[in-house]
Amino acid sequence: MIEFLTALLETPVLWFLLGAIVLPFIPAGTGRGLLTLVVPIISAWVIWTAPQGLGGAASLAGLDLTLMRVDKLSIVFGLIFSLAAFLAAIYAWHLRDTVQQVATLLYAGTAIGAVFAGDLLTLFIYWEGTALASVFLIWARGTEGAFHTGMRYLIIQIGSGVILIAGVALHYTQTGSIEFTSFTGEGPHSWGVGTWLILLAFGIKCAFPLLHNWLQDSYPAATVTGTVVLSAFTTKMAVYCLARGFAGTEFLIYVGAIMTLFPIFLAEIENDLRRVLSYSLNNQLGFMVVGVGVGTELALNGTAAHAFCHILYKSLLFMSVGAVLHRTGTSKASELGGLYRTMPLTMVFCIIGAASISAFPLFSGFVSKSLILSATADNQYPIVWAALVFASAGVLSHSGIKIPYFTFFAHDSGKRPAEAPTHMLIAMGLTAFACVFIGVFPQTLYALLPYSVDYVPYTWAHVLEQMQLLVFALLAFALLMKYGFFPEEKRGINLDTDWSYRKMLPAIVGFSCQVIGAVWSELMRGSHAAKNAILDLLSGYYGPQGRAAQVQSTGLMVLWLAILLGTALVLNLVILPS
Amino acid sequence: MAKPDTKDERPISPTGRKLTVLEQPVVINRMIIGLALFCALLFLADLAHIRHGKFAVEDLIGFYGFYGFAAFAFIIFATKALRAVIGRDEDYYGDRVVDAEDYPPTELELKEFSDD
Amino acid sequence: MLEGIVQNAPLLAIMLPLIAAPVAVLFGNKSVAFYISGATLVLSFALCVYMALLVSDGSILSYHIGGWAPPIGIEYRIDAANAMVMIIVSAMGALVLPYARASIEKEISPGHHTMFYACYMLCFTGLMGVAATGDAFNVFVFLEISSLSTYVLVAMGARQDKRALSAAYDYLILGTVGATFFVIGLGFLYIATGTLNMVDLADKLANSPDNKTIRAGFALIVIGMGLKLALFPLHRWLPGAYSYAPSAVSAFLASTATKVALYVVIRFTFSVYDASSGFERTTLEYIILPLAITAMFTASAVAIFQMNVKKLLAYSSVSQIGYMLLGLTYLNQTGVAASFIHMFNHAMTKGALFMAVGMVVWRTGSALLPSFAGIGRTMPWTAAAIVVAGLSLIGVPATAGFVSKWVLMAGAFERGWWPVSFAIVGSSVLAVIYVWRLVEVMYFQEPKATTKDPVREAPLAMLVPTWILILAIVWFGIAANAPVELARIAADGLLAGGFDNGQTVILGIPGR
Amino acid sequence: MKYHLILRVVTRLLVGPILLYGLYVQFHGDFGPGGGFQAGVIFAVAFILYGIVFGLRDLRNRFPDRVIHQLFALGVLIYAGTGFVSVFLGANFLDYNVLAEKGYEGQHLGIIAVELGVGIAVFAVMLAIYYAFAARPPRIDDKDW
Repeated sequence: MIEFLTALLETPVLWFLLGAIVLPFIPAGTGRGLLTLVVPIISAWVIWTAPQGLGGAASLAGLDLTLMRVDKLSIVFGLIFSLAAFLAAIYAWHLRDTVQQVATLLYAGTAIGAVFAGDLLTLFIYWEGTALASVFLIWARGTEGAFHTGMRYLIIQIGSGVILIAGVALHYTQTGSIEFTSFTGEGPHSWGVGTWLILLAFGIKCAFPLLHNWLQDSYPAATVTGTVVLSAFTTKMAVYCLARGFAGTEFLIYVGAIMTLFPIFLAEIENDLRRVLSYSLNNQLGFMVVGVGVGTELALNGTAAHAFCHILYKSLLFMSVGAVLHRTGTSKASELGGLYRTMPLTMVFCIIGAASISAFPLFSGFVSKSLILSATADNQYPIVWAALVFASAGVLSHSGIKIPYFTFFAHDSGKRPAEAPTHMLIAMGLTAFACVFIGVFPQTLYALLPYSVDYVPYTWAHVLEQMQLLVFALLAFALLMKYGFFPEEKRGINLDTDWSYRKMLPAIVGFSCQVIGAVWSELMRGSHAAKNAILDLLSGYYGPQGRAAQVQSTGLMVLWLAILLGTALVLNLVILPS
Repeated sequence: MAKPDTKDERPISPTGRKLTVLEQPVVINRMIIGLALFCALLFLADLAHIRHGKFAVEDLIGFYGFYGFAAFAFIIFATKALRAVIGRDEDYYGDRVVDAEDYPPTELELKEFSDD
Repeated sequence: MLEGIVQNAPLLAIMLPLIAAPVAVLFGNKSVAFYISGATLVLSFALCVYMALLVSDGSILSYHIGGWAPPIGIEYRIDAANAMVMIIVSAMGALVLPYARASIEKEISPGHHTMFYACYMLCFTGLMGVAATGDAFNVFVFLEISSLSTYVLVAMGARQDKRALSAAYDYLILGTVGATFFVIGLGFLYIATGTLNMVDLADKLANSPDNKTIRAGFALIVIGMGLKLALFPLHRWLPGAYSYAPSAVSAFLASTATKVALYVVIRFTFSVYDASSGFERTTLEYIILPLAITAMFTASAVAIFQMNVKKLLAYSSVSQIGYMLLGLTYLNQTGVAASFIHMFNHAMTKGALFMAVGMVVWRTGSALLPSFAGIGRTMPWTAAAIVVAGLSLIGVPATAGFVSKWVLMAGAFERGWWPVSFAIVGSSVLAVIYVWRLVEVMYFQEPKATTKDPVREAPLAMLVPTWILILAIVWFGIAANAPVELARIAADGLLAGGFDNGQTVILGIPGR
Repeated sequence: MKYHLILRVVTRLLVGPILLYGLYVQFHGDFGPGGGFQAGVIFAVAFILYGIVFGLRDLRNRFPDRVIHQLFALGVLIYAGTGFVSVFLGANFLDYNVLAEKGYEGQHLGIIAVELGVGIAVFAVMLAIYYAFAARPPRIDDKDW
């Protein structure tokens, strides 16, 4: 334990844990707000000053753990996570809910811990930690729907952890090591089952196609501040793990390409703007996964840079939509519109976020996405490259235009909400400043990246290409809008893979139960429903009155004793040869 | 595009008031024309600049512009079809789901804009 | 003085409570009895820790009773395996005692309090003696000391529930039958070898030709002790005894008694007999292994349906004993170590659970599930303790239960028994269900409206020992090195066969 | 108890010799047949006989339960305490050789002390068992169930 504490002392996680322990004892208000601000700052400082290499050695059940593996890849993720926690803390200054505040600290802390985990067991512990801590941000909404959503989220997140630990166990029995290094090896054909399970676990948290839907299901269900926090950590932690473990795995390029494409269409017709942003988040993850799949130094730099920028501008977008929700009580496009009249500052910040995610030159998305696109083009993946360019236009359509347009312009909803609270404006302002700053001075970001960068984003050709792509797309939007082809916003939801377990599975189970029930009741000639019959059967044997649970049967026990002894004797004396 | 609600007498912010010009049809049309002109400018800029992209198609003049335009249009038309297939009512999964219930107002600060 | 205590450590750890018991009765005052018991138990625990440190390098302590050298005289012989069991017993004994002081105020009639402490001391002596002795017959003697006092302790629950009497009687009959089997087995051994000292027995057995007396002796010892350790299906005395006994007694017994019996089986299987091959191995694989796995599932299934929470925990114990036996049957270092680690971790977990549940019973007056409704709000610390210990029971990471299941799984992989690992996971899923039932009732149901005084948090005297255990669960879930190392040394010693693998350090004066 | 004169007189006469015989068996125990266990039983028999003839209440007045409890605690204490005396004298538990100057004398002394403890404990337990059985009400009231 002492060993563990001293190991924790080297990690930034300690401060989040301490903060989470101390926080409930501070009265809600300024003191608490300051605590939530100070902890990420300390964390960033610890990360900044940490010596590179392995540290925080501890051991568990005979396995050596490394709690603090510091290299440039983990530093960049650790820093942006700390920054995200800091900005979210400003944004959540008004919060008086102890549960959410503690959950936020623990969530950020475990996510940062995962980034510095040098071995798979530590990773697993933090992996489950993020799942457990983050679900409270969903439950904090306090409605029955949020509870169910939270349960679905928790089951999938914990499930990912279970798959991870199973994979780690298999990996350990095969290689005898739990060190968290690259699994790529000689490519997928050389992987054991364990490696595939680990990839599957990463894939779930990274919202791979068909495994993605927990994200769009849960993030819109969280609280105003909770969604901002959620958007930063879990998926980017998974991206980090992929970059660390599976860099250069070619098929991930195609997985990533599909990830950039399909959310575009779903986002376009989605009504809840926070869900639109969740799809957009999914699409942006696709770019990062492509970078991981390409796996060159440039591509990994691109992945890290894009994760960095993405956390900032996605937070900014979630913050602005959250501010609208905070003032109007809804985040549905069909209920909003015309808010620029009374929330102009929020609108400006939202547009900065939208411009960043759309990768307009001078905004942060431009300098990071270019790295990935160039890496893809360098390595001659024409189809993937075409898909990514297509997806770039798609990003403009749902995040770049849809979010600000339908919130702040479009038809006037008649809502006249007050401007967002000051602390939210400060948080959005800082984030927006960071987005622009990175866009104008990309070298500051590049200096943080894992590999040395000699990439210049602002070439004449590059700027021109990007401007053409975006401005022509804007023109298309303007024309389609003018001539009424643009799909109008209407209330409703869209089916996604969650349909399979929210609708199909219950239907199948219900149907099977009906069938079995019909057969069973026919067999029993009774009126019991099938479920009751099975339960009765089980509890008849195992229940308090059942045969397996009877207590008062001394004679029977002695009989058992005799039977067992007899068996043992027969086995030993008769069956086995002496 | 919705028309501005001229009868609405409720206060709005000064910045917002300036921006209301954007809702006049004339201004909108001018903006679209401006956008088109900008597109043309970018297209011409492509002419002035001989490029060597990684792929052959990149060197086509205005490739990115047309690709962007086509992609956007395709997305819009495809999604209209897609919505017809997968669109559902908000209470499709029952009335105890996040989509169908209101956000509980306890934690929110719902507030109307006022001048002071 | 200190030198004298240290030199007589094995003896003092066991015999001080034996002296303390009559002294307490002589004074006849329950406060005096409590303080005497407390002092001896804490000293005993300290000595056990000291001995564990001594044997952690693989050496063996030997103490010759009455100045007679073994094999003629009785000796106390302590290696890492005993030391671990003794730490479990003494730690739980010392922790449960302050809890018991508050708990018996309500559960046992005031006239019997002094007797309670005396019986508790005797039971403690018996369990410690079984663990420490290197003499086969001495095992039986101490076993009877602990059993007889246990019957009395269980019967003391009669003030709360008259069924405690019949449960104690049941236990008396069955326990005696089991002990008789055991002593008949010892008789067979004595006939075959003419000695009762374990080291000597192992020597003589290794050098004597295989014969049926020896084999029958093994069957009798394993089955006889199987009853004491609640080997499925010989477990039926356990739910009654644990659920109707006073809470403190349940907590102490559940965390120690079955573990000590299991230790005896392990000691006889590995140190006296040689389990690496032959009929011993077959018995383990064909009788113990299937029963262990059946226990893991059947007992858990019964636990799921129980309405009485103490019974639920008791059945869960039966299934957890399945895990410990499972590790034993792997016959490899990791497996045997897993058995010991699980003994250690389960003692903490089940002890904490019984103590926490006891607090609820103390406040609400009933162990039935409905009386747990809403205690998440009314007794938050108690409910939180149940949740943490429940997580450990399931085997969630960062709790002690995870460590033992991890090692158990690793052992199964090492042995090449893949399906067994699925059984471990499957049974854990059942544990999730019955733990969840508790959590659901505690946190998602409204507290019952009572006409009497409202349900409040339990007193500190009960809460503090429980939370010490809870913290220990988390501590040993994260920093599992010490128990894991000790268990591995114990397993190494056991698997090497015999009871003299390692340097023997004689404490006290060597016998003549 | 007014009429069974012979019974009463004979009992009074017998109690003394039985006690004496008990003591004989007790102290004979260290070098011949006998010992604390038998002596304890014989000693208890004297009291049980008294109890049978003169009534449980009479006996219980003279030997209250509390005393019985303390007696058997004392017995155990003497037994285990003897072992501890040798520990205090620097030898192992129950090593009687150190109790006296010559080893064999110590052995005698130790055995006598231990047997005394056993005798007292057995005596007390026998009486307690007798009390428990004899004091049992012939019929249990419904409310006692």
